[in-house]
Amino acid sequence: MSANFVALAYLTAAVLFILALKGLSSPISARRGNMFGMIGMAIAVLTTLTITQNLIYIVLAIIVGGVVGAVVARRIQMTAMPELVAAMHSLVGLAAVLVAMSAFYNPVAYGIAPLHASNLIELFIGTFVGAITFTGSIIAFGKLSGKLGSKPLHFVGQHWFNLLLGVVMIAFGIMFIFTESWTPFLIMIALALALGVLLIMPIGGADMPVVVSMLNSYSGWAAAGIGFTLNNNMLIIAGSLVGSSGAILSYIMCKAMNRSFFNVILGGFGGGDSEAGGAGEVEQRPVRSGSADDAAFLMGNADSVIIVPGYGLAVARAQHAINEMADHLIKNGVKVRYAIHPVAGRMPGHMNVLLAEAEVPYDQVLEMDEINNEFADTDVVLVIGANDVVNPAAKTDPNSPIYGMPIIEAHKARTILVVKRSMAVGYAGLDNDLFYLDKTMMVFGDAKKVVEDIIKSLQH
Amino acid sequence: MSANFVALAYLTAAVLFILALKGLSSPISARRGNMFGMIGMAIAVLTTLTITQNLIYIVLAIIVGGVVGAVVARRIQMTAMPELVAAMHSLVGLAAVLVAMSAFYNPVAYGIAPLHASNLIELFIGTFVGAITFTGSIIAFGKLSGKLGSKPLHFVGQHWFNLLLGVVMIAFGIMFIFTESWTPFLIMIALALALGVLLIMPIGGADMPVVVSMLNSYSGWAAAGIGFTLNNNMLIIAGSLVGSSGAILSYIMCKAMNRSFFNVILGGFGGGDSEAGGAGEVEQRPVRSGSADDAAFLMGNADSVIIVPGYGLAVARAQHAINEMADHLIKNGVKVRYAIHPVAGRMPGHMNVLLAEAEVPYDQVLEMDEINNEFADTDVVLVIGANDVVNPAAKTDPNSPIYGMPIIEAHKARTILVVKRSMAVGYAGLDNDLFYLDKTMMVFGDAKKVVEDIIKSLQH
Amino acid sequence: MSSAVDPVIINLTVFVLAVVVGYHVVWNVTPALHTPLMAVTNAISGIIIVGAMLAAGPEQLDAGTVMGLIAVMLAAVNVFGGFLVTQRMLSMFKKKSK
Amino acid sequence: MSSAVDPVIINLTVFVLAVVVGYHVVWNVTPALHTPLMAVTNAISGIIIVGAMLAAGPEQLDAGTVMGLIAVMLAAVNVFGGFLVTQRMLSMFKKKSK
Ligand SMILES: NC(=O)c1ccc[n+]([C@@H]2O[C@H](COP(=O)([O-])OP(=O)(O)OC[C@H]3O[C@@H](n4cnc5c(N)ncnc54)[C@H](OP(=O)(O)O)[C@@H]3O)[C@@H](O)[C@H]2O)c1
Ligand SMILES: NC(=O)c1ccc[n+]([C@@H]2O[C@H](COP(=O)([O-])OP(=O)(O)OC[C@H]3O[C@@H](n4cnc5c(N)ncnc54)[C@H](OP(=O)(O)O)[C@@H]3O)[C@@H](O)[C@H]2O)c1
Repeated sequence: MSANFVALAYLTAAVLFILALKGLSSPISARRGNMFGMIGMAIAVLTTLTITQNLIYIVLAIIVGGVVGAVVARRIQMTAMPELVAAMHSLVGLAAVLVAMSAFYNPVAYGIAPLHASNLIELFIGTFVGAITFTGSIIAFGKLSGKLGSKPLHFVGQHWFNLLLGVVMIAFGIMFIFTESWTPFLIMIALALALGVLLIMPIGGADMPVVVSMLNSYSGWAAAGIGFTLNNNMLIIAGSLVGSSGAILSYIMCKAMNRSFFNVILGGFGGGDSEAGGAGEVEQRPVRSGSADDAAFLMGNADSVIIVPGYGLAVARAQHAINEMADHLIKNGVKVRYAIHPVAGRMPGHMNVLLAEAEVPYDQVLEMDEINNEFADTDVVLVIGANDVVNPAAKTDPNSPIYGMPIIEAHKARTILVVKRSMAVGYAGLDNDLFYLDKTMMVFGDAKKVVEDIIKSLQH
Repeated sequence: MSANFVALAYLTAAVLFILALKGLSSPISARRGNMFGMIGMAIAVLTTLTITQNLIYIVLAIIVGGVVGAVVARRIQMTAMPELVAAMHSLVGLAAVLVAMSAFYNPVAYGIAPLHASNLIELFIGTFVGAITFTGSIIAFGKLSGKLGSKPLHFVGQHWFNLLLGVVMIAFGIMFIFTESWTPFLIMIALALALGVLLIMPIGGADMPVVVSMLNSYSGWAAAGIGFTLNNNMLIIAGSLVGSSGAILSYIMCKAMNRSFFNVILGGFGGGDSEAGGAGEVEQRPVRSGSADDAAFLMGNADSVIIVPGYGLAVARAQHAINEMADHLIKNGVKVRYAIHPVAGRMPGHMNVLLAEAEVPYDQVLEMDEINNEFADTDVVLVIGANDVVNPAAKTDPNSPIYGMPIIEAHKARTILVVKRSMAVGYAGLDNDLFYLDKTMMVFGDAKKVVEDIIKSLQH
Repeated sequence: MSSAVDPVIINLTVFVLAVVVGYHVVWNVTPALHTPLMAVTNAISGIIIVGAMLAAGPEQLDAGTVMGLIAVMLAAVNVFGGFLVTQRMLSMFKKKSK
Repeated sequence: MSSAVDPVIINLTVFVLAVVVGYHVVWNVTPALHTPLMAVTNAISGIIIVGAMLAAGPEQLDAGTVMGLIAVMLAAVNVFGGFLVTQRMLSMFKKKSK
């Protein structure tokens, strides 16, 4: 096929990728958007097939990879999405490194021989970003899936050591650019792989979502970098889209946690949440606690109930139960809505996916900003497995580390029910005054168990 | 300067243009944005100067044009902005034609010799779009400034004749592409110039804003077309920005008027508004009318007043008076805000500029969507020189031509004051039920005069 | 690869992306500033001045360069007029006047 | 003119515009769909498969092509996994379930 035709096909694919992301601006257009993305990818792959040899091997490789991908996509639990995303980034990172190595091995295949200095610089950047993405994502995957301890791992002078390693890596990169030889190239890759491990190890498991998003961004920039090397606009455009997306999601998360990006990356925070329920108990102030029956009674007699789900809902896999409970309430004439904080859970949009999985209609599910000024008019708020996202200290206590973080204003409702297993703290490790209000009733227990009990009680 | 350096400078300029438009997302960043735009243009011009001869002539031409532009910019009345914009489009259109002709005359100057078929096609498109923009904008300017009658001019079979002319023009264009000679090129230009006149003549003066915006869009596409010819990315990017902007503004206007773009372009509507107050009187239903003193009394005793300005405010140049009146009311403890319909006046954002000119703080000035659900809680609405934008028929009467158009819901307020000179209709030529409500009081007279009387009355 | 690709296709790529950018940026403009938007796009469309300068560029003065010079002059009106009138308008938008 | 311009600069132009497009498009994504966004960008970053295919392309089988084939396989996991899991998630978002 002529180079022009190929370039046009690539442009079409790039536009389809843009449309894929554009579709996500609403759940209605999202599925069509995803379809555009698939078509774009199909166009890109088929077009490339027309200009390569070894068709059989390539198609075979696609089939093997494709089958693995499809099986994983079908099997994966929705609660395991962060791990999956991390695992997939590592693949892109490794692929980028392999492509760069192969381009250096045989530049003729890409029509970029002889290599210019600019090609070499691009190769260098694409390779080390890819390598860091590869090992960093593996560590992130390990921490998220519990295969590695989620505790931050520290040693003295770590940041300085990393900095040194980074400088040495760049030095070998520069040597590579001048000598065009394999030795510095491979050493540079090895150092970048080590850096990926060392950079992510000290970050606590709970901070992994920000890291995953950052690595997402890196994987995009790596693809764009390869695009520069190959003079391929489609790779540049697609890579930039992914790069922007990851960067913006990291930014949104940091913003909503009221922390700076560097604070997250420099690590040592939030490693304790997976042990919540253990040492986290903080203070011995009196709280009012009640049973599932009490909660059912209060909600059954309310005009309006707002459910505020959090990380605990995901841990307990209580999404289906909560939807069933809501159905009962709605049947009894109660107005039920869900209030979602942008960083409830451990991944942006985590709660929305879980609720969607349980077939909660998305017009019942409102973002924080849409619903925050309705709490004052609400009879009962059910906070379920959430903690930080409803902590009023963010508004009232200037000394709190989360001061300034936007929160769901559950404390304004007439009655507040809180379902969690203990008085333990959440991700941010802070006590929560909401639990001690006179109008608050704690219902202790596993979220799924409690909700099932509420349902039983509502059925009588 | 090296071609690479020039290309980089152009890229910088293009990015600065993007930032200029981005700045307009809020009044706070807008001035900085405009500064970015100026810097971008300065970079573009200075860079180009380094690669041309005839520096003295060129600088002289820039100075002459610049001085004219600066003087006009300083002198122009804010109410005359639509004319100014139209006049300036015509200049861009003519410039595009001249550039295209000169490129054909001496392709070497642009480094595009020998001309390929694709160059010729681009030249053809850039030229005829430019030519239509040129004469079309002159007609629009004439109609807007009252130098030409604003009545739509029709003759039988006009649309068919225009279509024929267009086809003939394209035929000469194709001949030009094949023969590469001046004769068909010049005939094509002449036909395009004629088309510009014939296309805009039948459109009524009141529809000119949509036309101006459409021509704005054309001028952008013309610049982008020239960019294709010259392989100049900056022209392509800047042209596309302008093209999109004009197209979107036309779309917004049509949408807010509840008319289709074709309905506007095919003409014959809204020629009568400049004669409003004449034949427009429609029905003889009883209305309640009052004096400026009555209006002053009602507003002085209100808790909250919302002012709804319209085209009549601009005609009467009453913006300063209204601000003074608002100051008096605010001093008396009345809460005063302005409600702006997206197409109030004769240009998008018309009212906002007028009010800004009168130093109304922009946080008192709210868009329709921001304020529409506050009318029910408002004591007095002062509709001043507005008509269509508060016509409840848009919500209630499925047979009305404006049915479905979003309106400012002034009719929901407790008391409605309407200031206009007569019972005449507005732009859309429709009677307005709002005027006949029991809670409405008409105050007849020129807007500025009435407001000044109200001020006098408030001072006592 | 791109070495063999016709510049038209690269131009097209830039064009498509620029239109997408324009679409998003313009929709983000607040309605209150639609009139300044018209004025500033007027100034930006004066970018045709670059084409005009290239036309006016060659040493010899002939029909081509003279047309170029006229175009430079016309475009300069737009550039200066557009930016300055925008500035004038924007300087009127104040949050608190008193 | 662009004939003399280094392709790097044209790539840079495309890159800058694409970043601006990405910025706007991603900010327009509704927060409710941020998880599908992560999944679909995962799939899109699988576009590296194109680079991998070119690496695997030359006739002779050597270290370069083998690395390319491995990369094709890895990227294919992303492409299929990413789009399919996105589709699975999106199909769960329903307006009215009953
Ligand atoms: N979404 C994101 O993108 C993201 C990314 C990074 C960080 N974060 C952070 O994550 C936090 C999210 O806030 P959140 O309110 O959703 O969660 P949270 O503050 O971490 O609180 C979750 C609560 O759920 C309870 N819980 C755990 N397992 C449970 C179970 N099986 N049944 C019932 N309750 C259970 C825990 O209390 P017990 O142990 O007493 O049960 C815990 O207090 C924020 O601090 C946010 O900054 C979010
Ligand atoms: N803004 C845009 O971009 C744009 C573009 C195209 C079309 N339009 C159309 O323009 C209309 C705008 O609505 P609008 O409510 O602002 O205006 P309108 O409906 O045209 O009404 C203006 C009213 O102002 C009165 N008036 C005129 N001169 C006056 C003076 N000196 N003192 C007091 N009153 C005076 C007129 O009544 P009297 O003669 O009785 O005084 C007239 O009824 C819409 O129909 C819209 O679709 C707008």
